[in-house]
This record gives sequence, structure tokens and C-alpha cells, in this order.
Amino acid sequence: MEQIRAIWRYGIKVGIIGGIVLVLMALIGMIEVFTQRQVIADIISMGHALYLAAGLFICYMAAKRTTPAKPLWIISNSIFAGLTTAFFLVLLIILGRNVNLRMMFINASDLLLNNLLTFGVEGNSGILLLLYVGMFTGLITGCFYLLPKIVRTVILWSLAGSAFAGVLQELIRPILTNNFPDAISEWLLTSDGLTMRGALSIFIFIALAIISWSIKGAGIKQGWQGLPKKQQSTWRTIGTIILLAIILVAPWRLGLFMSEVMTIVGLYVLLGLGLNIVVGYAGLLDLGYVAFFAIGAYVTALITSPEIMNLNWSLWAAIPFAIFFGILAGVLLGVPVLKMRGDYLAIATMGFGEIIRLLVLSDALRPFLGGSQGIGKIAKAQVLGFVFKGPQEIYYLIIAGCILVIFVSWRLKDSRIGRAWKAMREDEDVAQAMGINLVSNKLLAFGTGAGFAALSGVIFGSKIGSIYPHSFNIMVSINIVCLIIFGGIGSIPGVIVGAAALIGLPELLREFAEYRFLVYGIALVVMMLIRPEGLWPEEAHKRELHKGNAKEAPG
Amino acid sequence: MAVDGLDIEIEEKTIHSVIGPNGAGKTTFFNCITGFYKPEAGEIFLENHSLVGLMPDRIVRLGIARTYQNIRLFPDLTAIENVLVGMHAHLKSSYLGIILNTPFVKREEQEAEDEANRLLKFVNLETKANMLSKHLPYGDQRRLEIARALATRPKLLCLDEPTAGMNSGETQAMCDFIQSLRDDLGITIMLIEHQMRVVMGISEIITVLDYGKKLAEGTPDEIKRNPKVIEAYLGQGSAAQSH
Amino acid sequence: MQTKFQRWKESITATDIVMWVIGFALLVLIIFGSILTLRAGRYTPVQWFDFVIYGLAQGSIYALVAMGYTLVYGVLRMINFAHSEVFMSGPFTAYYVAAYFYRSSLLESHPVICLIIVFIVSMSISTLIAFLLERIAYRPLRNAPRLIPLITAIGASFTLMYLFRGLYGTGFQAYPVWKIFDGKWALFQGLEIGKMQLFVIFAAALVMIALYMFIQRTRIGKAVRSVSEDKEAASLMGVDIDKTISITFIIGGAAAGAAGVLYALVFKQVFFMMGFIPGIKAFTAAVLGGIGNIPGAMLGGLLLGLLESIGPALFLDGYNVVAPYQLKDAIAFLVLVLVLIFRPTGLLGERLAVKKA
Amino acid sequence: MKVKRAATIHDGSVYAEQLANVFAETFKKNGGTIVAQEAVAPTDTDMKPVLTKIITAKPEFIYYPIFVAAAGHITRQVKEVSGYEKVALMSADGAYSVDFYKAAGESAVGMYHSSPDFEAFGKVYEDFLQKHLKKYGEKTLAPFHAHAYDAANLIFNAIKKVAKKEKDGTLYIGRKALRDALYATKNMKGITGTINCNEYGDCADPRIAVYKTGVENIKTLVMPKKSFWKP
Repeated sequence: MEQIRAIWRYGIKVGIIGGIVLVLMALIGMIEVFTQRQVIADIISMGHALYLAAGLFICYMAAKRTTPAKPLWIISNSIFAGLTTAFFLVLLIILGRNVNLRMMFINASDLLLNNLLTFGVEGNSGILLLLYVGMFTGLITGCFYLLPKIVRTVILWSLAGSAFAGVLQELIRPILTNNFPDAISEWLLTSDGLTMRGALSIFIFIALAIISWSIKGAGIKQGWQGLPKKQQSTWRTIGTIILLAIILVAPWRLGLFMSEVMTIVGLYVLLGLGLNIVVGYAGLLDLGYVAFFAIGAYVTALITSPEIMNLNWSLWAAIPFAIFFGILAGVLLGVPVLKMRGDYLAIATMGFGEIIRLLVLSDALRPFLGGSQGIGKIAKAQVLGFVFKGPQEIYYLIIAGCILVIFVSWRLKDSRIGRAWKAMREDEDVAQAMGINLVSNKLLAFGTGAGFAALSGVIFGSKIGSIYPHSFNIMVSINIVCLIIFGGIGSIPGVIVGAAALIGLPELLREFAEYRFLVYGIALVVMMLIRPEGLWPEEAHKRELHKGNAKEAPG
Repeated sequence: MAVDGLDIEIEEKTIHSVIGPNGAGKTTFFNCITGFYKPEAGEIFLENHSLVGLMPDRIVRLGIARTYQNIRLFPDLTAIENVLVGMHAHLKSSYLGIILNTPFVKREEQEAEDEANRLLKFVNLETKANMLSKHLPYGDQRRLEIARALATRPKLLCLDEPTAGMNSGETQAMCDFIQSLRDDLGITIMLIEHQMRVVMGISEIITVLDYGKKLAEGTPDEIKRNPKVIEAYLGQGSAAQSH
Repeated sequence: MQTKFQRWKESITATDIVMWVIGFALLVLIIFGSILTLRAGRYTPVQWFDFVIYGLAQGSIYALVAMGYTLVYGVLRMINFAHSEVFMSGPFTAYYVAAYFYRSSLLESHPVICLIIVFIVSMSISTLIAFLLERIAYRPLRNAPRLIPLITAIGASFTLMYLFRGLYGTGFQAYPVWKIFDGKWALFQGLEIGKMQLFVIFAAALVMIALYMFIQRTRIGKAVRSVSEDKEAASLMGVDIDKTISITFIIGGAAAGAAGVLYALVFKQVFFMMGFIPGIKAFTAAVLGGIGNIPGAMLGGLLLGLLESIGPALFLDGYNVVAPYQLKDAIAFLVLVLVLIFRPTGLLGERLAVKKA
Repeated sequence: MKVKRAATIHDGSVYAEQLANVFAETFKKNGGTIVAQEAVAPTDTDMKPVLTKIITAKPEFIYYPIFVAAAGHITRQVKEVSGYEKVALMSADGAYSVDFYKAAGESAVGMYHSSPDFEAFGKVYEDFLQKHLKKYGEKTLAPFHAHAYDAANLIFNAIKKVAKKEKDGTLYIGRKALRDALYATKNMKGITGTINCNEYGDCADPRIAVYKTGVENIKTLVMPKKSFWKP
């Protein structure tokens, strides 16, 4: 009996969850909005691609969950999952016909319920079609699951690659047209989506790449490790030079929009590296970090802008002052929170951040800080007549800042001070018992982090030209904490990857701004559930995984 | 009050054990010495230097290191990093020097790493230097904790139940190891222990605590014969009732 | 032998002195400002009384939300950042029920029954969301490092906020008015108290007392307390940890749902971001009172409400500061920081501090 | 209006603070006194304390040019604070919309709004409303619509003048060129009137009127048609 129930129970269980998810996806309007964007021109829209992909994923999960993993049972469970999911959508459609759902759910439009969800077929035949599609999705997924693993990986990655190319076409187009002959972009893209041949060629290209890597990859790795040390390091130097060259020419080859995105990401990298020292190394959860960013920006504004103090200094003169005041503020705000731990520290620092913002915003201090009108006319940096004004120029300022900050973080990381911070992060009491002065080391961490943030504030002020208190709200601090942990806490490349993923990607997908934070939130949750160590974790962990695996013993 | 009216003197280069029933105040006594608790009255001296009121990190610099009853390593640091943290107080690199990577910093880091490796070798962990300490086996963690304490270059090393949770073979190895610490490195050792066999085997002087007070003190042989100690250990129940 | 005083004197460090100087200076500023304000006599006693009532009404809502933070913190040692969305989800959904009652004029004829139904709907939605939140987002991370669940909670908060935005739209929905809460009750000597404020204070107190009794007196409550004391010991004693944690979330969710309706009744507007600011305030309140401590959450909530309502007028008006009410949050946070400086574990948070050492 | 004592509230946004300040200056010029200048946060909900504070200065008139949510709270809570029985309320176009009526409910009856003078827009505006109704099936939501429409057209025109199309399809729009083109706009026929820009970039046809909300406006959720006062 138990055996027979296994034929359908996993499918229905997963299908119910899947059905609810898909109904929600439809009701929040995601599918409708996304159908306006074509992935492959005139063949499939993003909305339907998403809709189908979610269905495929649900059926795949059902297939995976099936415990006596017999082929027939897997397929039947997968079909059941597809059918159950489709059934939920059918319920939604029928409900929508009889009740005016829009009273409550503003996105439950007629178009969605009677056309989009049923793939353009209206009426009862649409409902039937939906059920058929559910069944077929299940069937296909079930069969797919039974294929050998390598085939599955190849197909999945290739599909994902094509879909990604379709979604990010706006990004790909200028890259292609700026750097390659027009024929390539015409082959791949039409004005509103990939061409069929383009999608196919991307699919085949990725598939070939994966297959060849799986055959040759291990050999290449071994060959690399077999190289003498000296040769390895020459190759590494060459690689670094090429990377640097790419970074340097990037803004001019990628166009204005991408440069703008890169400057924003760069600013967050600066901020992230600073907070990484406080949170990642020293383990002090600081939710008021934006205050130092604000201090950097405001000091710059006061010194260089004609509006309040009328000093009109150059930006270069402002940088040391801004950093000095940033560090000073970091230390001063650090003193009162020295004895606090964990969440008390988090909330106290958050309070500080908010106090700074409210003071800057307040009418009471308006004559000195500009109040809600902010401070405008902040100077741009200049070197020998070269003005850092547009995003493409500011980019270099940010790259220079990033290199400086990365260098400092990297030097500190494996030094006496870095180790002291990490020891405090792990166990404050024991760290103290090992001769580490908590007061000075904590203040050092706060000061360093604040200095980085202030530098970032200088560049931000100069980039925007005028600053307002609203740019420095608590969401900035929260975003930075998220990107550090998303990238891998305590890891320098992790910060860069985290900033690119959490700040850069959403900027590129601005058209879907409505769902940006939803996706952001889901990404955070899913990431923490499946890969809590982050995208690019700290080196020690990796090093350890390589060497320690064989010898690992239970603790 | 966990500890009251305690008067202990520890001779240089001895192995001095502190024993007593559960809750006798042994660990509290340790915490007072190492600065985690501040005694309300009384004095603690290390070579004529008063320790009362000093922060734990100052006390370590003066030469008292400790280990913990329930191992407290830095779990997400590698073994060698744990040891290097112990050296923190003896390294002199300044913030600016580190960033500029001055020759002094380079040399000091190299020397520190060499010394850390020597210490790891001393505790037989040289092959596991790059493993995260949380992944080390239990016995290794105990020894690593001692290596970390040694890295602070202590004059007095306080070991809080170093053999807890070990089988008899491991316990014997640990006893030999503790003795070699004193013999090879010339460090004074203070030991909190539960296992009588360990205590009687390696210590030169034993202090018995009960209810935060000193019950007896002397060589292992004297302690074995002391009637008060026997009562405290065997007649614990009756003693408690009579209070 | 040294005296206790000498010992105390020795253990003071430079940073302590700096802190005392700063704290003392701020206290002097606050007291001096208060004296100036009182001597200026701009406010009548009736107005001071009003300030207190407004503060208590707002504070009791904070306190109810803070209960959720504190309970979860007690059992899981994590900031449930998404609790503000639990607070939002209930009343936002219940709005549609309330609007239906209003349209069908049931609200006119049976206001009390409608109110009860709205409460029930709101509390059950909030409870459900809190329960699912724990099951999906937090349970798999029970043993992860401390920052991981925090990020999950932030992510869950975003997800919920924008899910509701997607479902119900971005607009402000206006809660219908319950006529029974209009008007004021006159007390003696010209003092009067709004019926709405009275109801909010009363209802919040009722819910809080009920929850407190539940935690203190019932078996389940004991399980919750034992888990927050020591998880391992509790599981050895046969307490089902998973179930207890679920129950904690459910209780916190119910309190948030009730708080949400009270909030919607007072302020009449619901929208998808309504939880964010009260959430932060309530968490601040929980920390102020000593997080993990239930009476602390109540005390912290009321105190924060009072500070926001009285603080700017009392402390700043005497100095003739422009627009003092713009700084009300700054005052609230400043007091929080002051409290944490002198009592690093909040007003009633002693217990936890001892355990962590 | 014969008021001598006024108070202003803004919400820390550039828009509201400017309006409040301009109002204060004009009011003082005309012989009135500003008895209190307060500010709230756009996310604030409990306005009763700040209202209690303001009433101690005994204003006869409160101007709060802020947005729907906070303006709704103030309008509702004014009725719950004693001393406000005879105080006139006025907001600006930031809260001049049907949404505000929903948020404020019946408390909004009798309050004033400063807003662009819709009557002055004339025929072109009526046509626009008709088109909008046809296209989106609902009425316009905020009073910004007319200005937003004009502003968008203004910018489109300017962009057309200065934009250069590159071969990859990216539009390059010189920032300074765009600004110059914008500021140089003269005699554009918009729905809010004839638009002229000055060298500071102020572009609108500055015709502001004051509207008064009546009982039937709240009931039917329709904005008042006739202006109460016009320059």
C-alpha cells in the first residue's frame, strides 16, 4: 500500500506548494509584466518562459523527491506535480470568472486570467490546454530526470545561458556593437529579443564548452599544478595585467549606462570593504555604517561647495579631511559601544546612524548642514585639466579608491592586527585572554572601516554633485551588510562579487523595478539556505577544504 | 561567594594542582587570576606585581596564560592562526608598518610563523597547521589550545582540566606532555583536575579546595593521608547535610 | 586591605571616564532643557496629560510588536527582522474584510462583532505568516552562524513586503472609521481622554497580560521559557524544541496581528511598507527594555512611545530649537544609546548578561 | 482670508520645505506672523504630539504642503487634538488627490489646497482628460498629471534637439546641451498653459489657485472643480 501511494504522493505534495507559488506569481502581476519582454523574438516571452521554468522546476523537484527511485514512479510523480500545479491555476481562473478578484488583488486582470495563463487560448479550451501543458511538462521533466547526469547538466546550463542572454540583451547589445562587427549582433539579436538562430547558437556554444571542460578540465588543472612555481607566477602576472587592462578600458568599450552601473557597484565595493573589516574581520555588527559614508560626503560638500562655508577648495584637498573626520567619527562612535555585544551593538550603531541622518536633515542645523535641501555644487576632481565628471571618468577615481582599499584590506587581513580582529570575532573573551587589547583593536576596526566609508562618501559626493540627507538612510547600511554576507563574509573578492550580484544585477534589470526587491529578498533567503558561506568564501576555508578533506575527523 | 579566604603560593617551576569537589570554586579561582572576575577583596601577585584590577590582556602580557575546561579555540581560524593569535602581544608591527609592508614587518611575520610552526611541532600538529581548528580531533584541539597558550610566552600556565573527556591512553600522553612542558620549557604549571590519578602522578604540590576555602595543601602523599580531604571526597553528602 | 571603593576606582579605565563625561553632559543638557521648557510654561497641564496619553497609546502598540521580537530572540537568539512584515500582513489583509463590512453597512449595525472579526482575521494571517516564516526560512538555519539568519530575515522581510505590494498594490488603503471610538471621555478638571486611545491602551494591555500569563502559567509557556533558558537541557527534559519554537513564532505573530489592527484603527491607513518603521521602533523598544525579557519589551515600548511624544517638547522646546519634532527619533535613539552605555544589556536585561559571560 | 497667525509643517522633502518657506516669506510680507515652523518625517504616523506643540503657539492657520500619507494623518488627527476647532487647514498639490480624500476621510471637509489652477488650463486640458480616460479607463490620480505631462513633453522636445544617435543604438545626450535646450524653451503650448523657461530653469506657467474641499467631494471622491481663490 505504502509503495503504491509513493506513485502519486510526492507529486501531489510538491504540486500543491508549486501551485501556490505559481498562483502568487500570477497574482502579483509578475507574469503579465514579463510577457511584455521577449526572450526569443516572437516565440516566447519572458513571462511565459518564467511560467514554464517554474513549472519545470516543480516537476523536477517532485521527481527528485520520489523515494523508491524507479523510473516509472518518477515519471508518474512528475506528471502528478504538473497536473496539481495546473489544477491550482485552473481554480484561480474559475474563481476569477465568478468573483471580481481585482477588488483585492489589483493585478488579477482579465487578460492575465483568461489569456496569459492559458497561453493565449481563451475560454474552456484554454483551461483544458493548461491541464495538458501541466501534464506534458511533468512527462518531459520526468523523462529528463532519468537522463544521465552529464546530459542534464549540459542541457540545464545551456538553457539557463540562453535565457540569461535573452534577459540581459540590453547589456549584450552595446557590448557586441561596440567591440565586434555588426553581423554578430544581427545574427544573435533582433530589436526585441534573441533570434531563434541566436538562441540555438548560444545553446550549442555553452553545451560544447561544458562538454569539453568536463573531458579536458581535469587535465588542464593538473597541467597547471604541474607547472614550476616560477612559470605559474609569470602567468599569474600576465593574467593580472590583462585583467587590469580590461578594467581600464571597460568604460569606453561598454558605453555610458554600463559605466554608470559600474561606478555604483564600485562605490558599494568601497563601502563593503570597509564594513567587511568591521563585520567580517572583527565581527562587530554595525548597522549604522552609512553614517560614516554621510560624514565623508558632507565634509567634502562643506569644504568644496560654495554654498555653506564658501571655502571652494579642490576635491583633492577635501579627501584627507573627509577621511580624517570619518576615522575620528568611527573612533568616537566606537567608544560608547565598546562594551556592547551582538545585537545590542547592532541596534546602538543603527541608532547612531539614524541620529546622524536626522541631525543632518533637521531644520535646527540647517544653517550649517543644508537641511533637506542638501548641499550642491560639490567640486569635481581634476588632474592636469582632466576633469572627473561623467560616469566614465568618475569610474577611474573609484577604481583607484578600490585598489587602494583592497590593498589595505589585504595587507591587514593576514597581519597581526587582522588576526587579532578575527580572534575577537570568534571569541571575545578568549581573544582578550590571549593578550589582545579589545579597546584599541575594536577602535582600530571601527576607524579603518569608517575611513573607507568616508573615502567612498567623497567620491559619491563628487559624482552626484549635490547631496541630500535622504541618500543616507538605513537601507544603505542594510544593503551593505547583505552584500558582504552574500559574497562571503570576511572575503575580499566576496565583497566584489556580492556588490556585483546585489547592486549591479538589479541595476541592469531596472525595467522590472517593481519586482526588484522581491527578487532581491528571495535571492537572500535562498542563498542563505543553500550556500550560507557566500558566493566566494574566505580563503582559509577553501585552503582548508583542499588540504583537510582527507584527514578530516569528527571533532 | 564562590571563593573566600584563599591563600595559595606557587613555587617557580613546579606543577601545582588545585583539586576539589564540584563547585569548590576552582574555575572561579582561575578566572580571578586571569582577570575575568574581579575579586572583591584580596591580592594576587605575580613576582611582586599586583594583578588585581588589571584587564585580562594585561595579565597575559605579564606572563599568565590559561586553557579552558571546555575547549575554547577560535573555531574558524586555522591551527597556525590560533597559535599566531597567541603571539599577538609579543609582536610589534604597527598599523602603518603593516600597510606599507616594511622590512621589519616582513621579518617579524616570518619569525612569528617559524615560531608558530615550532610550537605546532612541539604539540605534534605540524601536519595540520592549515586545518580549521573546529575540524581537528578532540585531543588535537586540547594540545592546540596549550600551544596557543604557550605562544603567549607564559611564566605560569593554568590548565583547566586538560584531560577531561580523554581515555586512559590519551590521558597518559597528556600527563607526559604536561611534564615535558615543565621540564623542557621551564614553565610553572597550575593544574585543575578531577582525575586523582593524573593529579597524584604529576604534581609536586596539591591544594584542595572546598566551598571556596582552602582545605589542605601539601605533597601528593600528604594529601592522600589528610583526613579532611578524605572526608570532603567521601563524605561529601554528610558534610553538606551538617551545614 | 583595600576598601571596595579603592578597588572600584582602580578598575575604571579611560574610556569609562569619557563615557561618563559624555553621558553626564547629555543628562545635564536634557534636564536643563526640561527646566527651561517647564519654566517657560507654554504647555498647560492638560496638554502634558495629552502628551502622556498619546505616548502611551503609541507605546503600547510598540510594546505589542516588541513582544514578538523579544520572544523570538529569547528562543533563537536572532533578530527576526521580518517581524515588521508579520505586523503589516495581518491588518493589510483584514482591511479587505473591514472594507467589506463598511460597504455592506454591517459596520454601522454591528460594530463590535465586526471589530472582533477583523481582529481574528488579522491575527490569524499574521500568525500564519510568522509560522511559515519560521518553517521555511529559519528552521533550516538553526545552527548556522549568527549573521546568517539575520540576512535570511532581512531577505524574508523584503520578500514579504514586496509580495504584499504585488498582491494588493502600492496605494494607501483607508481603514473605515468605527464610530464607537469617536469622541472623548471627560475626566476631572478639564482632562479628557480619547476613546480610541483608551481602547488601544486597554486592548494592548489585555493582550500583553494574556500573553504574559500564557508564558508564565501554562505548560506550553513553560516549555517556551525552558527553551529560551537552555535549548539542550530543555530537549533532554523532553521538550519538543521545534514545536516550541513554532509556538513562539505563533504567539509573536498573534501579538503583532493584534497590534496591527490597533495601529490601523488609530491611524486609518494601511500600505505595504507600514511595518518597516514601527518594526524598527519596536525592536529598539525591545532592546531598550532588555531583549529576551518580556516585561522588558513592555517597559521599553511604553518608554519609547512616551519619549517620542513628550521628548521633543520637554527637552528641546526650552532651547527654542526650530522644529523639535523632526528630532523625535533622534531623541529616542539617543536615550537608547544612553541606556545601553550605562546598562549594556538594556533596562531589565540582567539575566541574559550573566549567562553570556 | 483674514488670518494673522500661521504655522507651517513640512516633511523634510525638498518640495515641501521650499513650499513652506515660500509660504512663510509671503505670509510675513503680507503682515502676518509665522508662529511655528515644524517638520515631521514622511513615515511618521502619530502627529498628535507635534500638533499639540503647535497649538501652544495659537495659530489660526496651518499650511502643510506634504504628501498623501502624512497629510492624511495630520488632517485626521487635528480633530483629535483640542484647540484646533477654529484653525483653518491648507495643503498643497502634493496631497491634492483622491487618494488623500481616502486617507483623510471626512476630516478633510473644509480644508484648502493650493494647486495649479485647472480652470486656467482651458480647452487643451479638457481634451487631455478625455484622452486619458479613454486610454486607461480611469481618471487621473494625482494633480501632478498635467505638469508631469507637460514636463515630459518639454524634455522630449529638448532631447529631440540635442540627442545624437550612435551606431550601437545608444542615445548620447549631452547633459549641458540638454539643460541649455531645456532652459531655452519658449512659448511651448502645454496643457497647463504656455510654457516659458527662464535662465534658472523654472519653467511652469505659474498660475496657482486655492481649492476648498466640501462634504460632497469626500462622499463622491471627486476633486473640487471651482477654485476658491485665484490670483
